[in-house]
Amino acid sequence: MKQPKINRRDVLKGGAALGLAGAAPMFFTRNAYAASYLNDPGNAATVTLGFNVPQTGAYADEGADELRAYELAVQHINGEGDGGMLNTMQPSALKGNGILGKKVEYVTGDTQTKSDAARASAKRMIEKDGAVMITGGSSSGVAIAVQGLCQEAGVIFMAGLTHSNDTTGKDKRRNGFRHFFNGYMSGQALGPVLEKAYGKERNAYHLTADYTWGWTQEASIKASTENIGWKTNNTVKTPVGAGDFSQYITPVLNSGADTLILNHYGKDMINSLTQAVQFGLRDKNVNGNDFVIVVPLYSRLMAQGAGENVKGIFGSTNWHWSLPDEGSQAFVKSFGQAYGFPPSQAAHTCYVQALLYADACERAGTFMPCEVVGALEGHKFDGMGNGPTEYRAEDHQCFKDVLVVKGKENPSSQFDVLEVVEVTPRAQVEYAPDNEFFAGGDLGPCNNGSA
Amino acid sequence: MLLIGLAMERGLIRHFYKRTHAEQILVTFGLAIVIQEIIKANFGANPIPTSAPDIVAGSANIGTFLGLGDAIVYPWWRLIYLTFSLMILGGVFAFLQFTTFGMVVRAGMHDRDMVNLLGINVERRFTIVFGLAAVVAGLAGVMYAPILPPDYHIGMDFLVLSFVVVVVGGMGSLGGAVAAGFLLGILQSFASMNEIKSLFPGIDQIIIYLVAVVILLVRPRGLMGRKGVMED
Amino acid sequence: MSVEDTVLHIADVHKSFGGLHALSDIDLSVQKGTTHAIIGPNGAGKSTLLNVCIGRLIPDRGAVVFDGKELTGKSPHEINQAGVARVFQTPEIFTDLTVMDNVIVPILSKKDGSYKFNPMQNLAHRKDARDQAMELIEDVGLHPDDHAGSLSRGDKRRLELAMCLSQHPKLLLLDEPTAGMSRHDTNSTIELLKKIKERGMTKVVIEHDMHVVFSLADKISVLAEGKIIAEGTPEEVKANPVVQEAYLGG
Amino acid sequence: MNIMKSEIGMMVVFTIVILTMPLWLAPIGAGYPDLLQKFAIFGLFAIGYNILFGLTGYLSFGHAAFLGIGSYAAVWSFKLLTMNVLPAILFGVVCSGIFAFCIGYVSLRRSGIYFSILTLAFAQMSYNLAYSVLTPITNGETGLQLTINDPRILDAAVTSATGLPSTTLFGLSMSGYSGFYFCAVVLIIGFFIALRISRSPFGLVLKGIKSNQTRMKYTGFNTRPYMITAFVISGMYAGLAGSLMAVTDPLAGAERMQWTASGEVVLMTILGGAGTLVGPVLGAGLIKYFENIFSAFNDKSLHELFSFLPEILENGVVAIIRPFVGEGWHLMLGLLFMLIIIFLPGGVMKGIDRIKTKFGSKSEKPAEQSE
Repeated sequence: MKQPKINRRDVLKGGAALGLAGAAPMFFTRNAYAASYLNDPGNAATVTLGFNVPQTGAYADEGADELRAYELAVQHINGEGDGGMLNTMQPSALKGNGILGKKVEYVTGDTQTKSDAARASAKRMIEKDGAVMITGGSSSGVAIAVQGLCQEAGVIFMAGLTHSNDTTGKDKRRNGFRHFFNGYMSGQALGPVLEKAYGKERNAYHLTADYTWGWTQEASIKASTENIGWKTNNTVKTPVGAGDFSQYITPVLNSGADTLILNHYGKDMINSLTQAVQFGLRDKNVNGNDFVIVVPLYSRLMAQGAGENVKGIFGSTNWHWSLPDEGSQAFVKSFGQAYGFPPSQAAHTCYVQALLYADACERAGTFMPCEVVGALEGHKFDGMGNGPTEYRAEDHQCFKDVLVVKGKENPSSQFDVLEVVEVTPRAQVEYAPDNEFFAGGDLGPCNNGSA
Repeated sequence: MLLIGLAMERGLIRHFYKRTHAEQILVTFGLAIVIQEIIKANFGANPIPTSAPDIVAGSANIGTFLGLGDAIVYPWWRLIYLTFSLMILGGVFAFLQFTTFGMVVRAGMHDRDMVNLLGINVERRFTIVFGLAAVVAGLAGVMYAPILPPDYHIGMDFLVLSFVVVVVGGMGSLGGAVAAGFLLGILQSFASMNEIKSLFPGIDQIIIYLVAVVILLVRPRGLMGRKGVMED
Repeated sequence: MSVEDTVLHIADVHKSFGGLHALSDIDLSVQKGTTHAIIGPNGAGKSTLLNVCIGRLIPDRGAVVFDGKELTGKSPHEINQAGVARVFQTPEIFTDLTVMDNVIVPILSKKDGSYKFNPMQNLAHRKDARDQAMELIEDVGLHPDDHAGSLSRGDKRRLELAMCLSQHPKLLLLDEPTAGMSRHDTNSTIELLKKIKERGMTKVVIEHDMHVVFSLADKISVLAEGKIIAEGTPEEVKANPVVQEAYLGG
Repeated sequence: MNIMKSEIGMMVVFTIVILTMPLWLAPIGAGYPDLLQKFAIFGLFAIGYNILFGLTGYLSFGHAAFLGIGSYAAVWSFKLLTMNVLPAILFGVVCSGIFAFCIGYVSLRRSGIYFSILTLAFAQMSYNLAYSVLTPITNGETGLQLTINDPRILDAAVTSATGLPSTTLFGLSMSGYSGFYFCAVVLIIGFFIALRISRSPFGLVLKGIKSNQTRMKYTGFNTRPYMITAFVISGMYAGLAGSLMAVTDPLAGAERMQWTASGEVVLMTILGGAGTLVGPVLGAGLIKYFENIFSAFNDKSLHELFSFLPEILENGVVAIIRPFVGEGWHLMLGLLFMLIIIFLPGGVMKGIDRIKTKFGSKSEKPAEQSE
């Protein structure tokens, strides 16, 4: 193998060529026309929204349900189908002809429930597909990561399922909005119900997923149960995805605790609950109390995964398809007609977020993010399944009633696993924006992005 | 399970015996992704609740049995699982150790060509061993289902851990794999105790890997590894 | 002969594996510039002896002294750097590389062996190394651009020999350099080894082929069951009744 | 003389191909900044990985740890020092280099599968700790992000309109296309260094180690320091790639260190062709393209894509393709992966070589593996 000699001058020449080649394509980097904000649809007949949901990984089923809800929302906004919640939403500026007369188009992507993949997917939607709004997600880490990205890029982010206090607490952003409730609200809603059901004399043992969401939820629940007089026996962190929880469950048996609180979500929740029941915890009697288990955050899909074991176990949820109000019924009906089964709470919150965004654009008269932020901040609405709701201006968190649910003893179908025990009124779960669990963040200024 | 295992070996794996270990690992990994996605398409991504037969539901009061009060309980199903695994282990061990078939396979592991020269069809025996391995793994999965509701991703969750256990135990050594499994499991349980965690924060997260590193540094071929297996 | 002429001195070396005494009380001196052959039946401990010399095995007892320095306990690369090269029974070459690169690696070893970080230097510019390699490759009759892995067994041996020679070792250890070669190849290898001898390189050869041994060796040691049973010039060894019984006759 | 064989020719071709990526990748839907950046960054990661795996044959299952460390170090540099990218990159490379030395020093005591397991164990430890206990440093599951209140002691108190300052190279913003060109230039430099390494005496020693470590030892080479150097260099490449990820998108998450991320770079290298220079870059591009483009198809976009066909045909084609894209893109990846390993052992580059030797000029020898 022969190689030519290379000397220093050749290297310099190569370097110069490299510089030239690097400069040339810079001409293509900017759009020729001026626009006032990123991805302004201008005179186009359509506007593009980005639906960023987990399609692979542990939350793929939730992601699929979210995507179904988004597709339904797009149909309804565009005036197709039966209109769903468009008919029950109060007030509503939506006309059923798209948003601001533009037909809604959408692009989809896979978050893989990983921050990097979710951000890459969102960036594609923003940079390549020209999305003016990103929505979706099924975990707090991803929601916070994408929310940060949307803030930096200058588009609106409407969070999907994210329960961590941080999303609208220490990591809140001006361009991001959350309809879903949070860990603190779960705690506030559960406290009184647990007091009523199990009394004031309880000794609680926490098993907590060892990451940010688990910690904030544990802190929230601990505060509210101690408030009703319960003692906290112990708090133990479990690694995420532990699989076998037996080494964490056996110590509970002899700890003197009579209540087990599982601050787990997803697969961890299914596994820890299943195994706790197998260890006979629920058959025990400690200090004259029947041993009970509490799962503060329920998801119907996950409850299905735990099967029989959820029966009689308390928890909280953002929404449930069995709610009798007009809005919920309209949504369940059109979702059921389209797909043949009832929607999950993840689907509901995503559907509502899409509609709220569309409505805000109509009211603002533009897609410009800062104007939309203005239209959403402090916006009060009703008829979306959660009763009267407000998007609080200070932290972009929706304030509404919270559902306390219980695993149903006699389910009538595979979807009918939870029953609503109580609808905790908004006043009881509301907190000041500078509450200790939410302090430390700053919405900052809004960002229109550079066109 | 046996059929799937046999089909896999015949159709794919056997063409890879002559390739490098890296390629063997990679092609099976690719296959795992494909199978996993097919399962997802058919059964969804959500875990499927599987309960143990009613007759063995609940837990055994071992404490009373041992005369220690009712402080120690253990689910019946886990006891059955334990007994069952021990039986399977014994069976596999006996099969590999005491039958001619097992002897040939062990010899073939060291020097396939030599055994082939002796006029024994090693390929066919490897196929059967692969099928057997699939059956054992499958049985483990079936029996484990009531403890851990299965979902399409469950294989990946166990992949790395089983890999570590086998290597730490010593490649080609059944006893080593069992010993490593017990050792890592017990250490993990100890590390999960709050008392120990407060001394070494995060120890429960890394104990398995830490022990794996130490063992491999002290014993180059794992706990009971023999010379000549997987070394080229 | 004086002690100063001794290049390699194996002093009282003992090595056993489990209960088997592979080498016991070996005492052997190799004189400078000579070709010293070690013969003996299979399992006599010949290869073990070479392995002790190059640091692959550490003797239980005794010492290997080379050029006045003790080698025992040193690592293989240090022993090679001290000037000992070895041709293996089954050729140890770089099958993924070209013949040229195979020979360049040992040439680099003199300067780079203990460690040299020169990632930006272009190998194509090491003309000295290439010329040197080229000469050797022509000497053994190979083509520089051939892939080492695709060579015949005989060619692989010749390549390995060229690789060792390129290091200009003070002592060359050859483990059956002609095993598996045709008569023609064997003869050309003998010629090559004789040529090296003229250059004054000291060699230790393990060999089965008596034709090779008697045409090359200045001195022969006979090894049986881990012990040296006879030593001397080829003629002396040929005439030795003990050897005839243990080896030549058997 | 073959242009690809000469160093200058190879560099010029490579430079032109990389810098014009926005033009020729646009028709296949990949001509947008984020994906282009990812191509460059993961190309760099794979090139570095190849210096270890391709040249020495040591299969590390834990290289993602260095990627993660590079990211965390860079983000901390943004938070504490300045938004300028140069200190961040320097910091990222140095930190991952130190880390690589420590891990390499221990792991390289073993070879083969045992080496792989050791690196895997170290990477998993890093990941698990970063995810939970080290949250004060890594911000755990959420990932380390910039905040408005970060000190940034070297920057004057400038607050940008978005609330968060963006990463810059002396004022040039590092997002969008300028970010890509920056990554591309770094990739080209990284490629050049890898090219020189592979053709240097040092590179030949590494290849010798891969081919026959025994012979290396008995030829007087102390292989251990060479191995450690190769490990550290490839770790620094990974750290560089990690810090570039933070440069183009100032966030660092623990999942970057997970074994799946380490597996990804192994796949990239082998898919493209381990031991070849261009292969790893190609493999990285292929996998990132799949991840970003194939996962984005849905019913609607598929129908649009095939709308030129008659309706029945269109529905048929969409029905066939649907299971392999969108939420099924993993299936596609797994299949592709198996096909390449089965039919093109040696990766895409090897396949290209085969085609070349079949149809190309007779005088041309099949490119050596070492190239």
